[in-house]
Amino acid sequence: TPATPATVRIGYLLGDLHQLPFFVAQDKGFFKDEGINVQVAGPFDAGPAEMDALAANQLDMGYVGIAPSVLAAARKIDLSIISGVNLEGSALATEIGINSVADLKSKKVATPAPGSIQYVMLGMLLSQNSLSFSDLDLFPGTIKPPDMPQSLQTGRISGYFVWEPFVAKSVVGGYGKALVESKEIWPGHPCCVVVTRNDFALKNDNTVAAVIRAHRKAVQFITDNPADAKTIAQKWTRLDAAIIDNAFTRVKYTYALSKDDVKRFAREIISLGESGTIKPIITAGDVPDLDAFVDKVVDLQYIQR
Amino acid sequence: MSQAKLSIEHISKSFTEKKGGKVTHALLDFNLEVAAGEFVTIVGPSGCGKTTLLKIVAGLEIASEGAVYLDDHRVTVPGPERGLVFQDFALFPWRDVTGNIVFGPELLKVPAVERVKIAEHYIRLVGLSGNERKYPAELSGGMKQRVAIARALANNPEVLLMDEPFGSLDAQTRSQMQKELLYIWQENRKAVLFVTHSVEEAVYLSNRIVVLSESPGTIKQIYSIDLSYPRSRSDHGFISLREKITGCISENCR
Amino acid sequence: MSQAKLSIEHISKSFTEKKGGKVTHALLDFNLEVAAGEFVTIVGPSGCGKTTLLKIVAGLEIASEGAVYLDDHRVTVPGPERGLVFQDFALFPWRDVTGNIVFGPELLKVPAVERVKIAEHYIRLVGLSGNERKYPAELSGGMKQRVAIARALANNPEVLLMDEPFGSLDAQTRSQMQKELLYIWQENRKAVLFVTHSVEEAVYLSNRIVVLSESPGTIKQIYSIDLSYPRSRSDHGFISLREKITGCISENCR
Amino acid sequence: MLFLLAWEIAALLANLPQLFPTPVDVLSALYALLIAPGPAGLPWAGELWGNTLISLWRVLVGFAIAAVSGILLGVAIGWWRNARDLLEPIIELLRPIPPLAWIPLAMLWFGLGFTPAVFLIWLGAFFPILLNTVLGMESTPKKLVEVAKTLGASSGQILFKVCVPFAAPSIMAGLRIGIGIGWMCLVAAELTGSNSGLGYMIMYYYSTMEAAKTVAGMLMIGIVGFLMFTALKKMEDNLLFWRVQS
Amino acid sequence: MLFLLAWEIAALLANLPQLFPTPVDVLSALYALLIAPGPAGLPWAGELWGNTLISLWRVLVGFAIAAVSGILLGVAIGWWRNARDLLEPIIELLRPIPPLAWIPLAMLWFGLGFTPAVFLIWLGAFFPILLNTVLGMESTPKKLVEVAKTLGASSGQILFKVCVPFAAPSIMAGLRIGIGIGWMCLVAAELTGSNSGLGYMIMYYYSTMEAAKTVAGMLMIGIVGFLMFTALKKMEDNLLFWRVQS
Ligand SMILES: Nc1ncnc2c1ncn2[C@@H]1O[C@H](COP(=O)(O)OP(=O)(O)OP(=O)(O)O)[C@@H](O)[C@H]1O
Ligand SMILES: Nc1ncnc2c1ncn2[C@@H]1O[C@H](COP(=O)(O)OP(=O)(O)OP(=O)(O)O)[C@@H](O)[C@H]1O
Ligand SMILES: [Mg+2]
Ligand SMILES: [Mg+2]
Repeated sequence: TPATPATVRIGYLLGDLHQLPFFVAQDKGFFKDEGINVQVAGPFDAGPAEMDALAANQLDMGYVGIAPSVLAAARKIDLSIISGVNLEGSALATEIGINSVADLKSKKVATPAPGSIQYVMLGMLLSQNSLSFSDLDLFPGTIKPPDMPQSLQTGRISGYFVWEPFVAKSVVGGYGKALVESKEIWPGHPCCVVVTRNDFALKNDNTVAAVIRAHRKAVQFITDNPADAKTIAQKWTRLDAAIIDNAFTRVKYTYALSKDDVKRFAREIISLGESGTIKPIITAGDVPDLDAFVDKVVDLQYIQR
Repeated sequence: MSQAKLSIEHISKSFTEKKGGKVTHALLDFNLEVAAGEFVTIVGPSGCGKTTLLKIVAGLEIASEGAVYLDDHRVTVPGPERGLVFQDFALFPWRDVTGNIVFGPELLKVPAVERVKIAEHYIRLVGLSGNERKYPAELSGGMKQRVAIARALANNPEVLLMDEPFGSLDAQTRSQMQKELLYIWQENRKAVLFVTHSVEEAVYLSNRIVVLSESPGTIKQIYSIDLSYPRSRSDHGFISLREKITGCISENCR
Repeated sequence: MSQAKLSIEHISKSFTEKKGGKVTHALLDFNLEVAAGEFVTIVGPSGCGKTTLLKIVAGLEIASEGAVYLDDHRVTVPGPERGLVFQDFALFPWRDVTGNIVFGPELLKVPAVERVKIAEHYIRLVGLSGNERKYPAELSGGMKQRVAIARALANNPEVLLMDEPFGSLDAQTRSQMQKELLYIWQENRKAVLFVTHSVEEAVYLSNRIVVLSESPGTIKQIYSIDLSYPRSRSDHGFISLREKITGCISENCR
Repeated sequence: MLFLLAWEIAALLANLPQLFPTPVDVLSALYALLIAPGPAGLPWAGELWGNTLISLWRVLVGFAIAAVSGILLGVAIGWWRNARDLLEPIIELLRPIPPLAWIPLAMLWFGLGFTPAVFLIWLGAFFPILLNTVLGMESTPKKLVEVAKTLGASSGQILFKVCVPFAAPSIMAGLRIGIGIGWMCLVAAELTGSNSGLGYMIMYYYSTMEAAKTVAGMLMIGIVGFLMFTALKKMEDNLLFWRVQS
Repeated sequence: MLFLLAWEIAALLANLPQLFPTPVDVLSALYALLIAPGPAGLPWAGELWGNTLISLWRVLVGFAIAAVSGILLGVAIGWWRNARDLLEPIIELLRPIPPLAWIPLAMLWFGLGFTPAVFLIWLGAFFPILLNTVLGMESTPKKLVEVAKTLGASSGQILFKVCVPFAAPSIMAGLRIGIGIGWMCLVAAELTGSNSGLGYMIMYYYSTMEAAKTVAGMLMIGIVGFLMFTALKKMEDNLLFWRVQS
């Protein structure tokens, strides 16, 4: 442990239950224990903004979705994905009357911003059902997740694919149901991750390792003390206990990270674009050699130290 | 009540300075009756309250005390039966000469064809033919004043209130305008309340001349002019009256 | 070149109507020299180009043709050595009487103490004592005009350009102001270019009188007045000159 | 030109294509957007034109409503003390509330897409138009109102024949500010459940981190805004030719 | 009062507490926010006051810069044809670009937190102030400029002793529009990595779906905006007392 605490600027997303390990690590003082002085930067309301901040050298590390981090890397932002945060935890919520994905044809469906993991997974789901986005009346990104449950309740939309707790909200409210959970589409799919700017990691190797140690401790804490974790979650997100309980059944917290998952995500997004299921976001042209790309972007050394 | 067309009873008016806070008494217990068809002129030193008086009669200022009656009805708001020619013209900058003159008829919804005729008539009357399409910013001082006169006349009011209407005109235009005004007045038997600094003009035009004292304006003397129209400026009676009134304004009245 | 203080050479000026598009020739080949210490008055019918001429001399309008020289230097822009009293006063509405009068000295960074003295002096001169803190909206027409005069005088220009400066004043104030003006002129030997509609005033004040013809303004006649100052209005020479010039304006010149 | 060059150099120096793309990148993005198929409503128009047309229509409708309501209410407030006393506090309370904060209510009241977007644009454009109308009304010289009164003008006539013409320059300036802010609100407006329009397009490419296309969309907003401004300015110069230039 | 009652009834009828909370909910949320501990910078002030103070400070700084720069540039544009020809196209191109679109660049240039927030507020307030200053400058009567010239005023003196005083009412109206829009941009401004301020608080409770607290925050924005407006109005009435009322 270094004598003087090293300051790290860490970003996170506003009110995102997936990033609970970050809240726990702060709340429990795990960062301090590691000699890290966390300068909370943010919160950000969306991943791309957080990635911009990272690119602009306003952040050193960040809790963010896998999708923005892969997109950012594909756009030549010099970062590494160094730890997992959680798996799964999203779902397709629909009106009670919708019984299959095919029922959504021509219906209004909302997702978070294009390129998000939820957006990509809805694409995968449609593709599995031989549908594409052009079969839906899709609203990507222009209905904010907090507005989705109400939009469903008031009948403005028939379904939405989003992260927790916004699925739980409709389910608990009784006007919606989780038609398909994300783990049914891609079991154990990655969701949030920790990223770092490469030039920062290069100069502060030990500091980054210490941050990840604290992060791992936090994940472990959640697994070991779900009740305490829920209390911390409530404190940081101020959500109802019922909603958190419901959400906890779908979110899996883990620091584990696999290169294959990252590769699969990148491959899915490319092939969905190629098959015309979604509008191309990353093309093979952007990432000519997928293996080399993943090797460069995913850095597993910190979760192993 | 009186039989007068216009009766001004016990009018006083004072103003308080916005910044200095000093109170100015512009008029003090002013009384005057103007009969139907009478031409009354007010003369008096600068700042004695002439404009204030006309504005009160027009209904644009509210007297601190007293009241104004038109045909025995008290007036408190402006109306088209009392036409005012403003000392500083106050033309509408976004309307050309014609547009300014037909403003009143337009308000009364006079049909367009007729408005054109009215405009032509009064433009000729005030000698502005050829300038119909000029905007106020393009007019000389005297031209603006004539537009203001034409605008008031075009509305054909029962009572004409004129505040130094010929002040910016050259002698020739001025005497022409005086003649036109007398003609209009005699044809229509309007009541006219006229303000001027020219005693000669006052004597040439009026039935009665009211001389005001310096601020606060009170009546110093009223002269009746019994000379018959049209009057000659070189007439002996004319000249002696003119001298008498000029003396009254500056010193003592006989 | 000439020895004149001010020389106006071959000035022509025409305006094009904004909307009508008609061209007005306001001045045509106008020539005049004003010697140092000379008092020259311009008279002529309304709209003949008098104001336009003063504005060109002041540097506010650009002549279509010709040039103006001051002490043999061509002038094209305004300057404080040529002071103009505007026909329509143009006071600054956000400044009180004092504030308007000291505007010029303020520009020249005259110290505040001295400005106060200047203001007091000119306010007394134009008879506005007691009205120092009134704003333009609180002044009568004649008072505004006097503020405008005081403002121009307070700047002590070499050449005074005055556009009907006494038009809104009563006879008494007017004759007082005329005397003050003559006094200032004689004391400081300023060159004065004066516009008026009163031939009497012109004869009372000037060394020379220029009569303009109707639009476009060209010189109809120039009269030299050799009467000695102070002049008497009832003097025979005065009256005959007045009549001659009055005749010249309206008809033919002798 | 100079400006473009400076941009290119600055962008190259910054070397952060994600945050600060070069003009060359942006131009090629513009081209790509021109040839891509347009949004659902107008696929024939190409992505850029199609979305621009859709946004333009929304902004014009929102702006038109803002112009009418802002001028009418501004005239009422500038005219009747009562209207002022009643409306001013409410307006001044609502005015600073950010468009983003209105999004949920806009969606509740107006559903998705066109109508709530128009509502938000209206919100942005309305207040400047209103305030400048009131300013213009209040600065009408007393003299001109007095003249009109002595010529027998009714209140309505004074309003429409004196105050409104006099206030016209100020109202026009309000319209120019208003249309600018209307455009400025476009991104927020198209967050109310749109899936077309320039604002949507910008959001889309911002999310997929295609910076050059984002900037291309912003540029388009700038250009169209500029053209609208120029058109308004032309109109103004024609309408207010009587104004003396200093 | 009536307004509050209408709101209560409408909200109860709608029965969508998430979107449309009742005034009672909002009041209790206000109370809760008053007693909750304040943001990191000002924990002593309570959450509501603390965030309000922080936002107020940001808006005041942004507004002050906007006022100075808007008036200066407006005066320059209203005065020099060259400045107008040079700056107007650039300004009119930049003006409609939405504040949201500036966020990435703001972050690049100004980092996170205070400075980029001030920048975005400046962006919102700047243009209306600028435009109204130009409007005021342009409507200065030619006559007054001419008088000043014959009294020997230099260009600078004409500017500061004639045009600026004359333009003052219009500039003041611009300031009022500007401060409103500055406040309006607060939410966007505090999206750039802030963790304090009213805009942040609103976004936070929005993301946690605490509608009553969101609305309480909006209300606070409205109230503070209103107070600032009133203060400006008072100042204006004192400064411009010479204006003739019609
Ligand atoms: N709106 C006003 N506010 C304050 N004082 C005013 C106002 N109008 C006039 N006064 C004052 O009232 C007095 C009389 O002014 P008024 O305009 O009636 O004079 P006047 O006789 O028309 O003078 P003139 O011949 O110079 O036009 C003056 O002292 C003037 O300062
Ligand atoms: N800015 C302008 N634009 C267009 N035409 C103008 C302008 N100024 C003056 N004129 C025209 O030029 C002519 C002369 O105007 P000027 O003001 O010089 O007359 P003037 O001799 O001063 O008359 P007055 O005795 O009535 O003041 C008039 O026909 C007028 O319409
Ligand atoms: Mg008067
Ligand atoms: Mg003139």
